[in-house]
Amino acid sequence: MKSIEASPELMLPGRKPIQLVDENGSAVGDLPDERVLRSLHRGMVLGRRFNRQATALTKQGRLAVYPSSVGQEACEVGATLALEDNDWLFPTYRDTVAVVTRGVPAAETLTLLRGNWHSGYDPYEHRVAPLCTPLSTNGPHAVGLAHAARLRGDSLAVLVFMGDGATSEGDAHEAFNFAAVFNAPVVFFIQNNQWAISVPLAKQSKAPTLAHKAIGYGMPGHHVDGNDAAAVYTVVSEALARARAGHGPSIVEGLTYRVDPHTNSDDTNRYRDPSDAEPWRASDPIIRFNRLLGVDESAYAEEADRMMAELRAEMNKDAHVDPDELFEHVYAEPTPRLRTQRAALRAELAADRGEA
Amino acid sequence: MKSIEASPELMLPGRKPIQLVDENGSAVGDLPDERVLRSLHRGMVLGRRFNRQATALTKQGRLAVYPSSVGQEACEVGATLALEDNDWLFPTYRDTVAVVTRGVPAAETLTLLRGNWHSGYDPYEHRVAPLCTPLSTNGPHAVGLAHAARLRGDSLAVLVFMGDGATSEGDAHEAFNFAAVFNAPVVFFIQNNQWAISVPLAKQSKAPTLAHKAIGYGMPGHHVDGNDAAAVYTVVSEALARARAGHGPSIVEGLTYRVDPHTNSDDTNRYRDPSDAEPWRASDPIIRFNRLLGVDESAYAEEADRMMAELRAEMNKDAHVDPDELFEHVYAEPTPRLRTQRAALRAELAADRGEA
Amino acid sequence: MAQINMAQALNRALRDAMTDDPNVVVFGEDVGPYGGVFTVTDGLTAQFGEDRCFDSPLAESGIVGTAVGMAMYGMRPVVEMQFDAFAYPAFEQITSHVAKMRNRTRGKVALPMVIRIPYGGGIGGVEHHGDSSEAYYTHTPGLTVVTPGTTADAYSLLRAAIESPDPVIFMEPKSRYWTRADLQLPARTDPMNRAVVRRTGQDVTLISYGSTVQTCMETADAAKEEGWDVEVIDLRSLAPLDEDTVCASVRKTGRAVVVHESSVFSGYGAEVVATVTEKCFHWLEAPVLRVGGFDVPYPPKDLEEHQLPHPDRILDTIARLQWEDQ
Amino acid sequence: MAQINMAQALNRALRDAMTDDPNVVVFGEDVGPYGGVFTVTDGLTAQFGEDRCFDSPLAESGIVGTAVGMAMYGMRPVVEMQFDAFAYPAFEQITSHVAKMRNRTRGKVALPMVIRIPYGGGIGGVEHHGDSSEAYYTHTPGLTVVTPGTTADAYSLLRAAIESPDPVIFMEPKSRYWTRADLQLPARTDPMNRAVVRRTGQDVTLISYGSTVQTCMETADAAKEEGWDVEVIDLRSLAPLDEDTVCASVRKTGRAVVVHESSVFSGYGAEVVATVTEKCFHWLEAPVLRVGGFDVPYPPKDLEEHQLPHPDRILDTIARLQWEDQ
Ligand SMILES: Cc1ncc(C[n+]2csc(CCOP(=O)(O)OP(=O)(O)O)c2C)c(N)n1
Ligand SMILES: Cc1ncc(C[n+]2csc(CCOP(=O)(O)OP(=O)(O)O)c2C)c(N)n1
Ligand SMILES: [Mg+2]
Ligand SMILES: [Mg+2]
Repeated sequence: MKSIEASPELMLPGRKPIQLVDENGSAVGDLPDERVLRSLHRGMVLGRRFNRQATALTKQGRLAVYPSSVGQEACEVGATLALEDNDWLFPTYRDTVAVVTRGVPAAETLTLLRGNWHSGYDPYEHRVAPLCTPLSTNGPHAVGLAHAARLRGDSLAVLVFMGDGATSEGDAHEAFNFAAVFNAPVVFFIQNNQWAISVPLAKQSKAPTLAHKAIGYGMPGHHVDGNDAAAVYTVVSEALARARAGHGPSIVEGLTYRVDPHTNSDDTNRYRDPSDAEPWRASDPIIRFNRLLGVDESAYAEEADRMMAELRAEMNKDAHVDPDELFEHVYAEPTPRLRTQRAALRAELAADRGEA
Repeated sequence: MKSIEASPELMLPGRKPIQLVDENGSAVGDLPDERVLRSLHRGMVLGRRFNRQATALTKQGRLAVYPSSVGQEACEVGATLALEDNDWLFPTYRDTVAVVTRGVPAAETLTLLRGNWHSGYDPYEHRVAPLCTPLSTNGPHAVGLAHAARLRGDSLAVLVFMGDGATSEGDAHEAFNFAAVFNAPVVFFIQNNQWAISVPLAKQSKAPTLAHKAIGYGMPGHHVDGNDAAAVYTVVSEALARARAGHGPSIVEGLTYRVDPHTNSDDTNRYRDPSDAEPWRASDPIIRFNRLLGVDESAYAEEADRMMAELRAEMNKDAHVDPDELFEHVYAEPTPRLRTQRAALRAELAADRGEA
Repeated sequence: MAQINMAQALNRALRDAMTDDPNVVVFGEDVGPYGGVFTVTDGLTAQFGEDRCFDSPLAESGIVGTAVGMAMYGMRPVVEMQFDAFAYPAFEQITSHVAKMRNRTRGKVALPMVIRIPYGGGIGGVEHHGDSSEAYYTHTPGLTVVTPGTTADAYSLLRAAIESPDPVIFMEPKSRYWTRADLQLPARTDPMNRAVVRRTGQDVTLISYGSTVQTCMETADAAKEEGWDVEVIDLRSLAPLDEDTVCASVRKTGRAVVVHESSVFSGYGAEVVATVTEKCFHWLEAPVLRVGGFDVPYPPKDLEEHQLPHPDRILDTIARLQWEDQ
Repeated sequence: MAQINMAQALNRALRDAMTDDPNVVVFGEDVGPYGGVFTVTDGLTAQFGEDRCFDSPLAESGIVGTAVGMAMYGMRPVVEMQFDAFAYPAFEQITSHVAKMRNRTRGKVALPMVIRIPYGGGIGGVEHHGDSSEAYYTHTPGLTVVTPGTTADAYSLLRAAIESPDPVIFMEPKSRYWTRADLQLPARTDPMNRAVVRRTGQDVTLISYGSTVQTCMETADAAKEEGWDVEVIDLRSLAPLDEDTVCASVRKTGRAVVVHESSVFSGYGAEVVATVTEKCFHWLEAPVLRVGGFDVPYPPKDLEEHQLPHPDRILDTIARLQWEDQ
């Protein structure tokens, strides 16, 4: 076997996206075992329900905003289930389904989008970094954590999500390069849903595929059918294993489609034809798995119903945040000025309540 | 012929750097015509003398600092002579030889490094942007100017220099990508001298070559022997012609070596073995051309002597800058506050002179 | 008179500038067919074509850096940063190039360009969508920093910013995008570098800009009941600061409060305090105070009501201005 | 007592911190075998190995962002920005992540990291090598900003910064790197968040930090001849600001001048003026004035003598403090 350093062309993605299950649900490659296929299916079904539920919550005013990943569940779930326990996940704002798949309680995942606090879960508990909004800035964080783990001799890998649009930012580039130079155990999962708000991929990049960027950093790039959870899972698993084994980072591009608007407050009619989404609806990752496994969403209906009911119950609770919290977490200890400001706000609120 | 979009592998550089004149001065490919070869030779000889003279001026305290391009003259001169009159050049701090080759008077080129003002020439006169210090930030500028020209329907191309180290910065990436997406007439000339101050290329990038980055943006990448002025000239000329013709940007990597220290105030012994430079001294771009053309540096000795004498004369003059200038160019018109500050400084200086 | 809002006024300003000067080009993220996330560039691509108003790849440093190159070539680019915090990736281009190009080239290269930055909170956005970043720019010599507090100024200041021979950071108070006004456009207001007295009063001067001008006007109404006759100044231009207008007012009233959304510590208000104190020391009955955001990262939606200056807090601050001394 | 300079004191601080705590790692541009362009990291790679002190690719945002990830994993990264203006590419990482991580995670994720930034002019550098960027950081809640004015503090403050549970922007006055002092290390000075009275006096307080502390000490000597007894305060910590120490002094002297290299407009000095004025208004005999750089981009070598505060200019400013009123 040729080593990848000696044969740079091995870093290039194949001509066509890697596919293991085709649109008809037929196996066209080596599938992961049945147990994995079932958890992928389950994760996607629950993820879709979560997406729908969260969007509904925005309409009910219980969530301020929601960027849905409907249609992208194979990426969200496939890549995340490839993680081992010790591994870390660095999601973007759109990757709530990935975060929930990782085991973070649904309501905690939504804190940011609900508006009661910026990040709602303890990153150390599930090894999930906060949802990241400034595009591609999570890239260097992932590299740093991976590099620190490598320096300590801990065996783990880090999976970081980025959108197609985010690859245009300088931080994506710096993260790719640092990872390669440090030989850091990171997998960059580029979820190419072909839109960055209103901007289509063609205005974002002229690259043959985004996975073609990898060779420019000296790491392998893989191009995967992002609506095929089996392919995403398999390729990301291999890339994570490679990273854990000390062979360095890779880029995996999952080709999918943002079926829903950018967020609930976006209007796709301003920039794309409804027909644009049609081919992608047809290649729905869940339908494909229904066919492959011969069971449909109803297999998980009960579990999903329960989960959504719990989520609704959580979200319908009033989430009062103590205004004191404004000042509590800025530094390890509030500075004298913050203590003064806290006191002033307390006095103001007391006066409002007629206590003054 | 296959179109480059249909066959992405055409964007990859060849296995070995393009070479037209080998180390022995033998032609190993189609050479540019004799007239061009002579101007390349002349430019390199004058450039080397300029490098030596400028370094000497630092020792004499007439220049604050000088980043020499000794050994890199084939890149500096070869790429610059490929420019047509209407084209623009965007140099870095190290590219004074390129700027002088473009026709900017030597003393004006050195203003920044002398310390009397930031930039000493009129960028519009020779179509040369100011020497750029913040690494890779000139990339987006070059793209913008090129894009503006294209929008106006003006036929020109833009050549922008970057170092190997600079390719690690986010702005390099953003510039590459904007250029490709806008189809802007830009050629990115990466002068890979294998060092970024003390950091060797191996710690900067794991890419097979830096030219392999191009495919990740959907543009061609060329890898050239950067000590072969004929190759640099030819490849950059073709890339500029392609850009002018509306076919978009390219990356050209010139493989060379920083023979001198980073600047006169750097000490290479802190980070590299003197033997590291030996192979590169042997592939000196000027010796190669001496052999190819059967004439040596002495052919331009008189011209060089004259030029250096003029430069020394200029640099030995006192370059008094009126302190008023501190305030003149911040805005089109000094603000009231700047006028007050100017008056205060004038009063202070008058008092110092005993006029108060 | 038509009822139009600030977003529409800004849109009209861009439209008129593009009509008047073929060198004006607009670009950024989602500013093309989409018309911008706040609709400020709505319809420009349709009217002027893709060459005059276009989407760029998603990279703010690239956007600003590209605008620098375009301006060098004689164009007048107007670029949009989608939200305040998303201008930070462009900080190096702004501070090291946009602000310095004219100076470093001894006046040879001017950069007539405008960087539009929607800023401030009050819209229930998630983190990074509510920053008030003006002080970073006002401290950078070479930049002109302006912000409209009214719909009429939104039009006029943006026109002036585009016409300026110098680069302008144009801060748009995003919580005021939908503030409607009776307005017949085109119409110019005062010159860009001038502050304006929005309401005259004898007792105390409120000095503000952008989103909090309206808050100060409301405070002035409320103050009447407390017996204070409040003067309100809308700075409009933060850099340069129109000291004359500000000092004339403070010398008259003898008391002043600076109001802005941004965190107070080391913020722009400190400059106003320092300048006013230096120039008006002998007229001051009390120290010039500041009302602004607490010194914390901009809070999540549920807490932003506490962070933003509101009339009660401004009144409380006015009350602290040593009235007992009189 | 050994004679050591500030660069050596900083080097020793890094060395001792790395010895005491295996989680401390140092990285950045040219900090490895080269030892940093100012020699501050000299010998660390040799002593601690490539895993503890290493060169990174040339990208400041990447450096700071990587440090964030390392700190999340429990390390204490100390990164070097080669020069002030070359920290600007990292501005988004600093403002949007370094400053906010603890707050956004409700205290779950701390980022004990230090960003070392050589700052200021006076070394004859070319453009972009003389910026004083402290005000950008002091206005960013979540950051601690400190700067040593003496060689002893260089050691002590850097040790404290590395030990801090919060991210610290550590501004190193590059014109003072070679200032020698008699010093026996290790030795700790005052706590990091405290200002220090460097010289006591009765007539006027000079408030300064970093490179201009020494300038103020020289001014105080010169002022004696003019009959002024000058007190000099070295702030050391810019954010938070030690109001108590500053106000105690100003209440005593009744007069104050803030001195820094940075451009005055909207700079850090404005905060000091605003705070002192608010807290000490009734004790002030004159407005608190500022001496700093002109509001221009940092000038080329041949003009920097005019830009930098010098004792004469400070004395002239002291002279303007309404002495005739007494
Ligand atoms: C630095 C930065 N600039 C701009 C934005 C505003 N913004 C939020 S999402 C988005 C589009 C992102 O597209 P992509 O990376 O493809 O991710 P997707 O939304 O498709 O999942 C933009 C421009 C941001 N969040 N961060
Ligand atoms: C943004 C930025 N960061 C750091 C520096 C400091 N610096 C000046 S030159 C240099 C090395 C550049 O290496 P390279 O790009 O290979 O160019 P070369 O000097 O070899 O020509 C560094 C780190 C800078 N000028 N700009
Ligand atoms: Mg996308
Ligand atoms: Mg180099």
